[in-house]
Amino acid sequence: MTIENFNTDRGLALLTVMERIRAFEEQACLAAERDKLVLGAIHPSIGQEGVAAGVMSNLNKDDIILSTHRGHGHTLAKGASSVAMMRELLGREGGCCGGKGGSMHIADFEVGMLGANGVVSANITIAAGAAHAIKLLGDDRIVVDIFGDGAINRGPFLEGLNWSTVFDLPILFVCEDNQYSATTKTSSMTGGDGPAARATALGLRATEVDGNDAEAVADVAAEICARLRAGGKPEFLHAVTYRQTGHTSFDPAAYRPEGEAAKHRLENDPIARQRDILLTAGISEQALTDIRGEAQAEMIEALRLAAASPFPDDDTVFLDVQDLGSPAVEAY
Amino acid sequence: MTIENFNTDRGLALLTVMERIRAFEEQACLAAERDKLVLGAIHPSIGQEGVAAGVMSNLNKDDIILSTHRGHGHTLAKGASSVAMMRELLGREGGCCGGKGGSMHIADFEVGMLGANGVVSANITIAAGAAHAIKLLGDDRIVVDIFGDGAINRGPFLEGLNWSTVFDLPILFVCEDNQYSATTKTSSMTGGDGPAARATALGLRATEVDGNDAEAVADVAAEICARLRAGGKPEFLHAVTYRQTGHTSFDPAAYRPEGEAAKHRLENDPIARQRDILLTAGISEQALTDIRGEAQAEMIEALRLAAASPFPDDDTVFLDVQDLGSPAVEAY
Amino acid sequence: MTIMTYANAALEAIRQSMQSDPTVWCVGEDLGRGGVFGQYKGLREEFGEARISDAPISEAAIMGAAFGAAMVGTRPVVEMRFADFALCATDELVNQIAKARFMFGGQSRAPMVIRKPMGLWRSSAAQHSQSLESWYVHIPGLVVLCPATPQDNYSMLKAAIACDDPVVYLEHKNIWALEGDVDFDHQITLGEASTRRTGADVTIVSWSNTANLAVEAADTLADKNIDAEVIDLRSLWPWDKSAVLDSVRKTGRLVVAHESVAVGGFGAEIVATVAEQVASSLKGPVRRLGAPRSLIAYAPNLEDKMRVTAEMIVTAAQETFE
Amino acid sequence: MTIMTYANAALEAIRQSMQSDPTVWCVGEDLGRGGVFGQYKGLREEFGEARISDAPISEAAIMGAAFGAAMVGTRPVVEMRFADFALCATDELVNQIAKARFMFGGQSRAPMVIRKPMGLWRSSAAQHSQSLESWYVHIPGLVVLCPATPQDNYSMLKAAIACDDPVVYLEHKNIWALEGDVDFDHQITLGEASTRRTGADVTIVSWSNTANLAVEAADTLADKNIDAEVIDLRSLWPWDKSAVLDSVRKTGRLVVAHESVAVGGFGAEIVATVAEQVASSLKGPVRRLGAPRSLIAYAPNLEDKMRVTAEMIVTAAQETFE
Ligand SMILES: Cc1ncc(C[n+]2csc(CCOP(=O)(O)OP(=O)(O)O)c2C)c(N)n1
Ligand SMILES: Cc1ncc(C[n+]2csc(CCOP(=O)(O)OP(=O)(O)O)c2C)c(N)n1
Ligand SMILES: [Mg+2]
Ligand SMILES: [Mg+2]
Repeated sequence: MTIENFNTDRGLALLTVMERIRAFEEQACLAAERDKLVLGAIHPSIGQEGVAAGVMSNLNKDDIILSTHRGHGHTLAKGASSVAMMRELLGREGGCCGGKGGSMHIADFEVGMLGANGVVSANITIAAGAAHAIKLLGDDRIVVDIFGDGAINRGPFLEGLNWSTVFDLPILFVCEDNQYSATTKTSSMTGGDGPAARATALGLRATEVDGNDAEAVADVAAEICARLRAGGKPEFLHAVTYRQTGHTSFDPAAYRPEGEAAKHRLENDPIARQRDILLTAGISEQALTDIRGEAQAEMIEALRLAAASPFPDDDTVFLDVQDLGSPAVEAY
Repeated sequence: MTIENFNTDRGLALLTVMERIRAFEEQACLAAERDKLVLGAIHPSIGQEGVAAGVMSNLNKDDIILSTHRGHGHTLAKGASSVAMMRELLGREGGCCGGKGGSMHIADFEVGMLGANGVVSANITIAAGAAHAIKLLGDDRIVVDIFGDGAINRGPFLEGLNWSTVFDLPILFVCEDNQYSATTKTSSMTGGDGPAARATALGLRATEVDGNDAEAVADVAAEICARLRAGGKPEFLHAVTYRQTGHTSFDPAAYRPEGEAAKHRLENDPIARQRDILLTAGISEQALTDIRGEAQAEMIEALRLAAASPFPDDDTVFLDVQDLGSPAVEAY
Repeated sequence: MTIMTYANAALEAIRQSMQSDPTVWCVGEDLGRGGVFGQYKGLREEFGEARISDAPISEAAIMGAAFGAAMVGTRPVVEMRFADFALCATDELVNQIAKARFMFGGQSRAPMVIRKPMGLWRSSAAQHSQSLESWYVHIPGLVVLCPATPQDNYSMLKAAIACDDPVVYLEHKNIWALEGDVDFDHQITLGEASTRRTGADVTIVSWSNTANLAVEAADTLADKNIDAEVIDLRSLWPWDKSAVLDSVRKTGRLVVAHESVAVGGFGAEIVATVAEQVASSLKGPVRRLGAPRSLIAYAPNLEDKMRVTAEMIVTAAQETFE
Repeated sequence: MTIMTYANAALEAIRQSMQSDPTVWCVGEDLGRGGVFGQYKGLREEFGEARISDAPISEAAIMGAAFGAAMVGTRPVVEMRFADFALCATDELVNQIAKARFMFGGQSRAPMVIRKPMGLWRSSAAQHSQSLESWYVHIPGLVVLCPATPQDNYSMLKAAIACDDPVVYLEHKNIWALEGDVDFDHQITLGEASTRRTGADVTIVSWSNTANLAVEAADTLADKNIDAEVIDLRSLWPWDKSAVLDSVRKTGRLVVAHESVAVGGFGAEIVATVAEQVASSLKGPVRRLGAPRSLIAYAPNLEDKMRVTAEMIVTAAQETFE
């Protein structure tokens, strides 16, 4: 492989982000399975890191993203603190949502991450609205909403994409297609030619990309974001990837054809592929090992810190419900 | 105009149905505006009769249709009694829904008409389910669901069409595109290339037709129904027409460009166009006048009978709520 | 002080709010032509397309997009046209809007008003007539308002738009044309009930259009030498518990009346609260009026069977003396 | 009589119903692999793809299509996965399914069961933990069931599938593994409460998993010489008013306890009904327990603050003697 005009800095940055995501989720899975410290469900994005890294590398801190139940990677890549995120997964004080949201509702408004969502597809219209506000306010930020392949079968997909074209909003919809919806092969429940065809029919320019090629994702997202920043119309990106784990950290995913996951792990892992690219580009094995080592050290420390954090103060259960009326009515 | 292989019987039948629909709705509007006998809103389909006539001419009595708030035409064309329908519009005993539904919930299960619907787009998934049952039961009926151009912007459009392809159901979706959604020009709120493009993206074979050419609608619907009866996949028909009246019988529709409605009335009325075809095919003016006269006489009589009917028995307010529990709890 | 209709009072509240705060905007189907009940007439001319925005027929997107826009610095007024259609956006309202602030640990607000015209309105039948206020009161995170007069529709809508909580704003469709004095300077504190009539003998608690019927009933009761106090809750969440409890402590008798279905209606909450907290003050049986647990039919006589009327309130009040 | 889990009791009810009636079928996401809680395990092998049907992630279509199929001669069992997601299909349930029979003048029925696993379940947070049974009780046309034991989950689900009304069937997610005796011959009449314990001193009314806590509480109360009667309503619509009123007439004391938010919860309906109809039998204050009007958090300690516990029921029962 020869690589012309290769941007080494970006290449290393992409790898770093992916390694950090992988390490974060490996620690999160350990915290769940080994330590029983994560009590709610977690949905790892192991094997899908290329999409998060590639897309987010083109966003500024004040650009906005929204994500799904499988959103650790997007959130980290957008710049959230791994410690605050890990605390959130453990339901602790100092978690980015004060321990109230957990993995499925992770959010960090400081870095423009307006929330994962436990309801499939729900963020699509909300993201369109965020872009709508940007346009109303005459702002120059852009919005990226990421959702899964299963989300394209719910109504909000149509309503939100239609909304974005009708109001001509600065938004990129990314379908992170890991080929499964929980235990179901998504294609078996999806009519027609899939995500991009639907988006095109709704008036969006749609692009397809190999989601496990972080460089390709970064390239195509760069072009799209540039168009959006130049006042372009809403766009759609279909990034094909693969979920190497079960649906949740506890799901053995026995419903997959034998060997399928193993093949992807061996031949189509976005981190391994990026490492190969970097090696070809002349980066030393040692440099790559260091990146991984640092990522792992960061996340081991994040878990240690999170586990040492107290649970939130009991009284916070009545905080941030709403301004009017007391939530603590004499219910019990 | 020369007409080869023209099917005179069908041509006359199409005209007859359209004249009956027109006459029914003219009487209904009089009952509403002149007589104040229709208390709820009615949504006339005047100018759109070609779609109802053309599509329904291909259905058997036990085939199933579902419709919208603008459903008088479809219901009549499917074979419902004009008297029972008029009684329903007046909220009388003997109305097809016992006076409980009114215009927006007109239904006649005897002729396979499973209901108009007051919620835009809602019947799309319900119709898919009716077709689903047919398939489960191993029946050979088909289902037709008709909805407006505004309905394609709601989620159930995507969910219901996707459902029909995933389960490969015997259903035809008809978008009766009268170009308006209430006071809004639908195209201004619709992204992309419109109904057929969306249906195609969802995996349905889609056909476009001039909805004011009843012959053309009948032809294309005949082909589609034949394919469905032969076990074919779900299909979509986009029939373009024009709403000659306001949204409701009380709406002056002043928001339309000047002259637009008049032009359609003069040049694009489906009844006038069908009459021209029949004249060209050698039918006498008198024969056409007779058809109209009979239709008008039928509907004047229907209104007379309806107006003479009593209101439903008060006790029916507690009938047909549900089997379990009393609806007449000591509420008042 | 001017005389205005209930509809125009709301329109004026919106106009003033939009004038003073450029982040306020309205979105819903057909708004550009004034909205289905004319509640937005003239506003597009004044504020333009972007701030009086049409919408595709897509309630989920209207609700969801408005929420997204509320999180990003604007204050949307969402028009749902008929309260019934808001059911097409229930996930957005209940799982998203009501929960976001808490779920995200206080990082976000959803300062938005969701207008949902509700209630019985001449032969509109089962899908265009519902009153589901009790649903929303049951959902933590939401404010629930039910104005009954032009003044309240003006003052409450202004306060709702200024409020940082998501507000479910339930206007009654049957009183758009109701006229009354409106004082633009009159401010109200959301959550305070309005005592529409003071009285010593029996407390009648109500809201929305039924509160107007309760005032009528109180006049009739006065002729029968029963001095009724009429409390128009106006705000169901928060609700003015002390106004109700104080009044019952004073009168010793309670009637609660609402248009919505009695079973599981918000009237139950009021009666239950009274039973829990001031049972010993009661001098007679409490009475609760609401619709039977049946559906709203199209035929006018059947529709009427679902109504709570002023006469029924009179009778119920008399029954508290039995 | 066999010992079965709550989940398997339901599975068996479905299996038997499908065996005896070929028009019964189940539809929902991931059903082919047994469903998200394993409640459909093995059924696809026995009944095939068409009758244990997967579905796209599209709750509105699942609900709407099942309704269409119910009108055309089949009896669908709809799986909503988490009760929370059913909010994505609210129009379908409330505006369509509940109303069709009436609106169409009796021409149609919607014989379908909508399974909505509800309630608190280990750190599932605000969008996967709700209990909204009071909403559905408020909607004419719907039957609302909340089984609390394996036997009831078997008998009630069988009866629900056989019932011609649309049934909202709310299983509690936290007791899938709860074991108990199940007698396949035991039939129940929907609408009849189950008196889980008879007692003379105080009536405790509850349902769903909270009824199990109420039984625990009654045991503790017995140690304190308070003889509690525990009424597990099981069916919220219709609800067994006479069982509750008779019991209160006997004991003169009432506690109502449920997991859902207290404000606007169905407990209010029960307390209100008692206050209206048997107030004079009451010998002490009534107590109503439900969640505060806050949201369900992820952190376990905050989640616990939203719980109604057996201890709280004990205390409330003691307070009725004050
Ligand atoms: C509306 C709704 N329906 C069902 C679920 C349950 N659920 C959670 S994740 C999931 C699969 C989603 O698949 P996809 O969109 O492809 O995302 P992925 O999990 O693959 O990232 C389902 C069905 C949900 N959370 N929300
Ligand atoms: C979900 C929903 N939203 C809004 C409405 C109000 N409404 C009734 S008819 C209509 C316009 C529908 O347009 P279209 O689908 O084109 O049908 P048409 O009236 O033109 O036949 C609207 C917005 C409704 N009934 N249901
Ligand atoms: Mg997926
Ligand atoms: Mg139209």
